[in-house]
Amino acid sequence: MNMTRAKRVEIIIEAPMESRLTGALDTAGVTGYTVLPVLGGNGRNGRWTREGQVSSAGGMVAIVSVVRAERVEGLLEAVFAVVERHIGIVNVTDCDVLRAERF
Amino acid sequence: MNMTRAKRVEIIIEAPMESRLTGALDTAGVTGYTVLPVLGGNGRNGRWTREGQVSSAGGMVAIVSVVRAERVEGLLEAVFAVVERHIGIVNVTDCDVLRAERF
Amino acid sequence: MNMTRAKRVEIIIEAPMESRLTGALDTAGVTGYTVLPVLGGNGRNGRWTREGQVSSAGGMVAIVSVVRAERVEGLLEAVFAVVERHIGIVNVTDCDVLRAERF
Amino acid sequence: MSLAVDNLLSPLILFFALGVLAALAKSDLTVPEAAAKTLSLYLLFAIGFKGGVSVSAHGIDSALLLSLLAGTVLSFALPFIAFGLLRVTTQLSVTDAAAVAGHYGSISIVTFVAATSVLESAGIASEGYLVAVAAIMEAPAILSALWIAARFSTDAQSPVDARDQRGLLREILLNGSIVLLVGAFLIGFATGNDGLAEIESFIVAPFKGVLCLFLLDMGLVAGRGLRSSSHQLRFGLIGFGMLMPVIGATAGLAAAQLIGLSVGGTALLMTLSASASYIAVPAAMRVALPDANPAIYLTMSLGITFPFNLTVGIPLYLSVASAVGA
Amino acid sequence: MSLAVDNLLSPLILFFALGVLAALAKSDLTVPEAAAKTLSLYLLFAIGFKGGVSVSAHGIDSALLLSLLAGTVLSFALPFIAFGLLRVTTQLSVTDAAAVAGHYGSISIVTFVAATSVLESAGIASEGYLVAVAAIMEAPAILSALWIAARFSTDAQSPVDARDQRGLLREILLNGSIVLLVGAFLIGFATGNDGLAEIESFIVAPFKGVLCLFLLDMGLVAGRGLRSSSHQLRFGLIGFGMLMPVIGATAGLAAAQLIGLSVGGTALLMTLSASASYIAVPAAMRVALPDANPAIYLTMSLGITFPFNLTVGIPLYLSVASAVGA
Amino acid sequence: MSLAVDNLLSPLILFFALGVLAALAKSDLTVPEAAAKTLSLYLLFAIGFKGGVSVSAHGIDSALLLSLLAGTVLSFALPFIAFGLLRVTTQLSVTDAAAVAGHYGSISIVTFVAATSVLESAGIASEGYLVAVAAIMEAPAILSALWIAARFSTDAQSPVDARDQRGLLREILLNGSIVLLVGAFLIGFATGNDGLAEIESFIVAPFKGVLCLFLLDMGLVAGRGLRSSSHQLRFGLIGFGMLMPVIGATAGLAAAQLIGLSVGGTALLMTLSASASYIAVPAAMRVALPDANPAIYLTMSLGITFPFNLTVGIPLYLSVASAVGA
Ligand SMILES: Nc1ncnc2c1ncn2[C@@H]1O[C@H](COP(=O)(O)O)[C@@H](O)[C@H]1O
Ligand SMILES: Nc1ncnc2c1ncn2[C@@H]1O[C@H](COP(=O)(O)O)[C@@H](O)[C@H]1O
Ligand SMILES: Nc1ncnc2c1ncn2[C@@H]1O[C@H](COP(=O)(O)O)[C@@H](O)[C@H]1O
Ligand code: NA
Ligand code: NA
Ligand code: NA
Repeated sequence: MNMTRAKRVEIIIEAPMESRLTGALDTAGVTGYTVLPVLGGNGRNGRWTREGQVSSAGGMVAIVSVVRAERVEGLLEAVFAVVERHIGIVNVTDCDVLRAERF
Repeated sequence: MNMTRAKRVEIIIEAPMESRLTGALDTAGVTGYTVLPVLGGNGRNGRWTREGQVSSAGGMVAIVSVVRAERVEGLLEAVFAVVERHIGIVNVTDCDVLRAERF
Repeated sequence: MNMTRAKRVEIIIEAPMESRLTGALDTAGVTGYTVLPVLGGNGRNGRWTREGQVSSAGGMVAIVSVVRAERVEGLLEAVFAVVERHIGIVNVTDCDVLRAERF
Repeated sequence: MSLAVDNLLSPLILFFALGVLAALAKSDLTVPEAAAKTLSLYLLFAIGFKGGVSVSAHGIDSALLLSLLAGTVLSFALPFIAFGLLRVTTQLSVTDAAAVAGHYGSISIVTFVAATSVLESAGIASEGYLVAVAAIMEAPAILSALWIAARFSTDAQSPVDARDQRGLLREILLNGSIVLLVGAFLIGFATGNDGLAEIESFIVAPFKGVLCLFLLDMGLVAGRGLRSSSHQLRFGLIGFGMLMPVIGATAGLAAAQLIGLSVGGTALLMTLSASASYIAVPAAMRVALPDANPAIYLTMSLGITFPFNLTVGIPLYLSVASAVGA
Repeated sequence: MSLAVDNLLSPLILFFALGVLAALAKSDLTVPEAAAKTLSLYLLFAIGFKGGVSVSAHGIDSALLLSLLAGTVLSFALPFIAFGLLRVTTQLSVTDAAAVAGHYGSISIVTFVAATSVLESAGIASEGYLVAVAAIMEAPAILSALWIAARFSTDAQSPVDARDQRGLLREILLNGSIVLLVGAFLIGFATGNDGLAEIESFIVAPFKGVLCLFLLDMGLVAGRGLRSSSHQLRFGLIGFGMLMPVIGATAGLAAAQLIGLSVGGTALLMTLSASASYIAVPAAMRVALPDANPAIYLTMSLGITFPFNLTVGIPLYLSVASAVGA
Repeated sequence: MSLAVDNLLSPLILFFALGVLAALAKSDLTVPEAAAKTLSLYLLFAIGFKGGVSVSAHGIDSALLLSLLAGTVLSFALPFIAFGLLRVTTQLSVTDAAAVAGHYGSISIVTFVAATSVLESAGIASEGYLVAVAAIMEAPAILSALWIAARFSTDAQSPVDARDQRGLLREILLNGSIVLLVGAFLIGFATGNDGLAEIESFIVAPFKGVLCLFLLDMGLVAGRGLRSSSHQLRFGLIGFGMLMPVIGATAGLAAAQLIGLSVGGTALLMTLSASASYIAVPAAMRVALPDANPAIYLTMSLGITFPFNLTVGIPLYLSVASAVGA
């Protein structure tokens, strides 16, 4: 298979910030991203779970975006401006992608 | 811990194609995979969300499969035959796994 | 962006063991982790899905934890003690993280 | 006229409108996916069961088989009309037009449910087996769409991948909504009024309220679709989305007259023919015609034709059925 | 006999059968996980509350404590019988047999609920506190299963990891279904008929309809299990899955006679003893006996014994209870 | 007094208590997130609609506008009182205190719903438009909280990031609960008793039962919050969580007297003023005041003030309203 090097960026951020983060990604010209639900977790702010919750406060979502390496810096700057003062964690992994023409 | 090199393949594909993709993985002899729900996303076809949706059309799922490096080519060929004309994105990452005897 | 090398550990484990696994992570001093829902999968024990299930038996969850490299060994030992005799799969990936001061 | 106004002021329509407005205004009001699916299961369960009970009470009408046959023919035939019309009035590609056409041959069960609610409020009876006709009309249109795409597509690539087609027919016929609708219908038929007595307070009394909540959700989804895909909606498409239901209803009217359905039954068969699928057909199209643009067919079906039928269509079809039946 | 036929033609059974058939036919009909869990919460809430109200109305019967005791003993004892039988009739390993045996000592609340529905339709009264007996029978069997596995396993590794066992007892006793069932029972008892009057239209009238929907889901899950695990089901296992409930019911009958339960109460205690857990015990077994194969015990419990009880068992137990009671 | 005892023994309170106890005991009893959200949608739908119908039946009272105005003023003003009190009685930072204060100006719709249930059981009428007052009180407090944080924070960083504030106002005003509550109110108003007749068996009869289930969930969430954040709860905070509702209720009482509300209406306006938000405000605070600690405001609102109002507050406010009104 013909693969291309790229970066996989995974952002776990509090749910009330989701629309602001995706807005920032859109503005930064990120080609695509996917939002996954999160059930719960643990961090410096303690243990939490979505079970039975009605408010989006106290929930998180995971956002995965696969981008060309040269675009990762721009993406991270956009992301950082949003997550800076908020609860969240960002990690970047090297990956290979199929169908690079899609990016 | 005794770790083994392997590949982590992550496929994000439209929900109506899920059974065909997993069928292709089974046929290709892939030892295991896990299907995760996806809430929404953005790509060339625009923004979408699962909220309130009844039809599986317009939804996506994420499929993660960890395989030995030598099996990744076969897996990708099987995957490609399914995703080729469909909405979806495939990325492959190097990883280390515990309990390699399980693969 | 100022990034730091770290490890991304992803554990897919049967749902009834979730609280024991997270308990072990807490005991091992892991700084944070996130639990994601899993819809279904396939492995040596056959195909399964969460659809319509009431019992947690037969379901899985995915747990992602990003840790500094020097802590990965301790984390894996804690994890291994729990998953050892249970259904589950563990993979570790190199990654870069934003805001390393948070770990 | 007063029927139309009454209809516009019914909670059903107003909750749908609330959903559309909330989505257009970018409110974060949402119904969880699991809830929407469950509401939909409830509606299928209830409408199927009640249809079966009604057939068991009134006996198997000689018109039942004819109606099933008519439904099948309509579902097969309407996509051809729709495709022709689309090629004339819009610039959709063959594949896109075939996919859209498939939706209009098939049916929207919630439009059907809304029409039965209107009939009930007006105290007009109808044939219970039209639920079975609804079920039988879901699938044939998909085959027509695929045939049209294969026949008219000039694309070198076959529109339907052999691997994907494998199992598609089974999937279509056994899709969840058909199975539940037909299953509940048969159970209602088998258990009759005794069965109904046991579960009546679950499926009859709260029915309309549940339908309101479901229509709120449909409004939200339709509004979101309209917001994100409005740039796809050329004038021709919008026109088609309101003209095609009327054409479908006319075909349904003709069939109903041939069979000799009651006024209520005529209105329902017109509604079925006029409605466009938004669950089963879109999923089938993603599998079978992946190159067709989902934003177009989903927005047409849910954003144009569904609200058109809900607000203007159903009272119109009922008036016409009454006029013709009188 | 006519009771059995009536039962087979009740919407409850038919919706379960619809689910099984849909799953076997690979239909994509599914109930969302969140909906299935919520339906289950509703049933526990309603059945617990109604049981409590009934006890508060009839007063605390002298037989209440005896019944709780009997339930505890049955739950502890039945796994030993089941284990012995399994070792004779099947080739399951000690661990697998112990795990399966644990399921048969515990109970299935939806089987109990279905039996109360049948009683109600037949106009037969029963002791309200049997809900509490159901709750108390959930857990002891798990301890028996663990003891059996530890005692008979020749495996060098202890079947139950010390780390895993820590907290297991607490988890078993405080598992969600027990807590809700007992909690609702106590609230029903405390608030009595006044409390019931406030929430009656939520928990009484729609109850059977909700149960139908839940049984549809159980049928889907059972059918999927049968489809994917049918190769595990040797003849001996299938036989066990239908023989063991009858043995359990006989033990329940004996206990009911000793205590002097009513005909309805006897039928319910027989049903409890005959039923096999499919929620709490499987989860506990995954933690405590991870080497036991879940496909076996889940399929036995949900795919064989549950439908057996639903279709043949409950009417049989009721007939026997009536015969003995008359 | 007997009112208070009656209240404590109502299924509503007892199911809430069951949830708290289950969570404190670390039971794995949980309500799926989708179910909790759907129950909440149902309550908003029902309470909004019934309020609208009641206004349409009784006509638009001259006091309606005054009440809306009073609600707005209360929501704007109460955070200032709360902030002052918090700075005196606790050691919260300016940001934390501002965030908590915002919750107490806004309202908890389920507290309001519980109060209407108590009124109904007691056969006391109230002004239907208080539902609209509830909706209008949701948002202004948020603005007060942001203004307080900006004004008093000595932090160099502005407490509200410009980028985050963009759109915040729109989000607050169009948040799902306000839109559904107001929308359902308007639809109830527009369709009146005819509309109610159509969906009555969905939104009236089962209402209290659904509320019990929702309160069970609220108890679970509150209990989990208390368990994990109990170390945050200094004595001063707990005191504030029970004093502030009484202060709010007093302000509500004064307003109600000025407007001339009925006894029931007075009790409801007191309850609204006494209650603290747990859905809309926390989410807004995460966006606008990210440095404020969510564990504090969520635990205060859901773990202290909500149960206080449910158990002690509502009967107290109703007694006072009756005494003053008599
Ligand atoms: N190192 C980590 N790895 C994975 N998820 C994390 C990590 N740290 C924090 N999180 C997630 O972010 C949430 C908030 O983190 P914190 O702000 O540290 O409480 C946690 O509850 C987790 O869901
Ligand atoms: N670069 C990407 N990274 C992550 N997810 C993506 C990416 N591109 C597309 N997707 C996902 O695939 C869906 C369809 O993509 P598209 O076909 O480009 O509209 C999007 O809505 C996302 O959920
Ligand atoms: N190689 C793999 N990659 C991803 N997920 C896996 C893999 N192997 C097993 N799993 C997951 O773990 C579950 C149990 O695996 P097994 O014990 O092999 O049946 C599967 O159903 C999958 O959800
Ligand atoms: Na049609
Ligand atoms: Na048993
Ligand atoms: Na307030």
